[in-house]
Order: sequence, then structure tokens, then C-alpha cells
Amino acid sequence: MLRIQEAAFDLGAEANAFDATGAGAVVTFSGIVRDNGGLLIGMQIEHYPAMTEKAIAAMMDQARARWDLVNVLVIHRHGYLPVGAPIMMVATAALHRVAAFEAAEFLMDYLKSRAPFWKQEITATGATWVQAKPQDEAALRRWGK
Amino acid sequence: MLRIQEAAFDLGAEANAFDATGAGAVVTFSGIVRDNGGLLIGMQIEHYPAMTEKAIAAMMDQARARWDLVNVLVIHRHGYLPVGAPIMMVATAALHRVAAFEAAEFLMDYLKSRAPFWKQEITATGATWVQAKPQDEAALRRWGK
Amino acid sequence: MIEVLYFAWLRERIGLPRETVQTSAATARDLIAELCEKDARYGLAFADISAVRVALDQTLSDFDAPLAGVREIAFFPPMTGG
Amino acid sequence: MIEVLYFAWLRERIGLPRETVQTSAATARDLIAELCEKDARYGLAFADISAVRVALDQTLSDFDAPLAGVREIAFFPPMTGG
Repeated sequence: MLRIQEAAFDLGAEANAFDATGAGAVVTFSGIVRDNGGLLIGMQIEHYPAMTEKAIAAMMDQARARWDLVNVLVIHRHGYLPVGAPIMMVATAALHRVAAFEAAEFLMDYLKSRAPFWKQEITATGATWVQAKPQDEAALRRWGK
Repeated sequence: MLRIQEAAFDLGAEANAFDATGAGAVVTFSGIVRDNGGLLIGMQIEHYPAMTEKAIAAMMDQARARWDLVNVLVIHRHGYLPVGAPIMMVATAALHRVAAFEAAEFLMDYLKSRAPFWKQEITATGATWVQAKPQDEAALRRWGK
Repeated sequence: MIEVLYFAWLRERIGLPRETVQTSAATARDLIAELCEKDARYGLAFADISAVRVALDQTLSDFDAPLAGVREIAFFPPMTGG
Repeated sequence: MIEVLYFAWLRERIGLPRETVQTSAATARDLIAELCEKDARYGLAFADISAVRVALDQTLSDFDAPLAGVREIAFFPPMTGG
């Protein structure tokens, strides 16, 4: 299941709605807007709608091909998000914990550097584009890319 | 926060109640009783009450010492659990995703092999003690133990 | 004729989110050269091409891939999702 | 005098969850030898000591650690939590 949306979502409700029938292990990851030492008031997330679904669906297919997953979910928001708001979440369900953890980390590493979103930090004095981090690009090497 | 209990818990409610103020990343893991190909009707979990809290609290202290965590939660059940029931959960909150993922995996690896719980699989014909897996013991090596 | 899309600071520097361009450029690299001749804003946006990513028909690609048959090309900085 | 606890299949084979034992055993290994002399059930439970773990006063330990000052000793199979 993949949802790209502007609206907020409820982590707990999504976790409970996530069908893990037959699974032994469920991992969720959620990203939240940090206040960055009190400087931030929010974040503006731009995206490339025609590409976003296509790119993330391909990542999810890769995860399903690589690990034996009972279910997988990605929700990613765009638009204006205040500090403390949920940005995105991933959920994975598998028979065993290693597959559930690895698939969630794989998806996170790919979402960071290969999903067409661009974050802008909003402070009282202006807006700054978030720079991609070299370690995020490096993280992809773990998956043989 | 650490809770050892016989009662069921609600993953979504626990995830939402988990205080992640100031964090950028929240990871949850939950373990569920699998039906093992339709053979299982449930699981009986025995534990060593006087040791359980002590052992898990020490694991949580180790995780907090090793990663910069905003919050950490472990819930582990004992007693009789039917197929599909939640067995346990871990939640970690950190500034960045790597710390949240690693701390959750560390706790899971330790809970598997170092928390005094013993699982018994209940089928229509009887009860069988679950054998510890060599790979669970091997998983601890990742953490330098 | 190709649809050209810009995102994030590329969009801001160029001053528009998308445009239709009449071109016979063989690659993204050629198209950038054409655009840079047209207006100084493009030169500013594409000054450091190592900071730019390109997608052809919504798939991440490279600057030397052929544009033949491509309907939509997008330029953007390294992605910061998740 | 020491409290001795048994869990999982050790508890089942020995037939009781805990007992108070009068002993001057210096280590867990010595205590096991004493118990095995007492009754055949202990011999069965402790036949393969590589499948048994020991905790002294609720802390995982080893069979040769000194029992001096220890109030509670527990024997159990490898743990299967999580």
C-alpha cells in the first residue's frame, strides 16, 4: 500500500490498520519534523507528483522481491508540515524480525535519496533547502547499489 | 519505560502514547504469535519474574548509553497467547533514523537471547518448548558481545 | 518538443516550474547547453551540474542518455525524501 | 542454604519450580553434582549441561562462578524471548 498525501496521518491508527495476518514481526518507521534546536517552525515539502508514485512503487517491488514480506506500507506527505508533525511512515510485516527490519531500512534509505521530494526548512527569517547528505547516498551501498 | 505483563496491549495506542517530542525518527517493532502453517493454536510464555525486569532494564541502559535516544519502550508479555496476539514490542525515538533502527535491533537481539522468557508452542496434540536458534546467539556478535 | 520541469532551487532560479521547449537536443546535456544560451537564469541554475539530477519520463537517468522519444524531462537537486 | 529455581523443561524434568537446598557447594557445577546424587530426575535434567544456563541472584553467570553470598540460583534452558 502506497499513499502520497498532503493530509496528516495517525501513526497508531495506521499501525493498527496494517494487515499483518500470518506475520511474526512488524516494524514501523515514522519520520517527524524536528525543531532543530528551536530554530524551525516547519517544513515545506515539494514533490514531483508524476514520478513519486512510480519511484516508490518500484522501491516497494524491490523490497518484496528481496525479502519475504507479508505486507508493506509507505505513506509520504508533501506540502507544509509544522514542527512535530509526521512526515512519512513505512511499515513492514514478515515471518521473522530480520526481514522486517531490513526491508524497512532498505525502504528508508531509498526514500531518502531516490524519492522525488525536496524539503525546505522554514524558520522565522526564511526558508532554506535541505541539502542531501553524503552519508544518505553512502547508505545505499549496503543494498548493493 | 518497561512493562512486563500478562495482559494484551494495543500496538497503535502504545505507539501514539510513546513520547517522541524532539525526535525525528521513531521505530517500533512488534512480535506476534504466528500460526506456523496452521499447526499452532497458541503460545505459553514462562518467565523468571525477579530477573526479567532487571535484565531488560540493563539492556535498555546499554541502548541509551550507546545511542542518543529521546525515548525507549519495551513491553513483553507472559502467560498464554493465542495465534495472532501481540507478544512484545519495542519502540525507540532518536534524532536520526540510524540510531532509532540500530537501538531497536539491538534490543530485539538481546531480548531474544538474554531476557529470561521461555516459549512453548501449543498445538492440538501438545506443547513443545521452542529451541533457541544458533543465529539468534550469533546475532549478538554484531553488537560486540 | 519536450516538456521540461524544474523543482526546488532549480525551479526558483529559473523562475518557472515547467515549460514546453522546441528542441532537437540529443541528450539532457545538449538541452542544458541550449537553455543556457537562451537566458542567464539557466546558466545560474545549471552552473554546477554535479548538484543537478535528471529524470526522463519520470525515471532517474543521466545527462548523456538519448532524449529520442522522451516526452518529459525534469531537472532537480539531489532528493531529500524520507 | 540457597534458593534453587528451575524453569521451562528443567522445571518439568525435575518436577518442581523451586526448592531450598542445604549445601556448601562452592560453585553451580558442584551444586549440580550434589543434586544429581540425590535423585535420578536431576541427572536427567542436567545430562547435557551445554543446554543449561545459570543465573546467580538474577544475573546470568557461569557454572564455575563462586556461590559464596549467593541467595538465589536459577537453572534454565537458553532463553527464547522477543
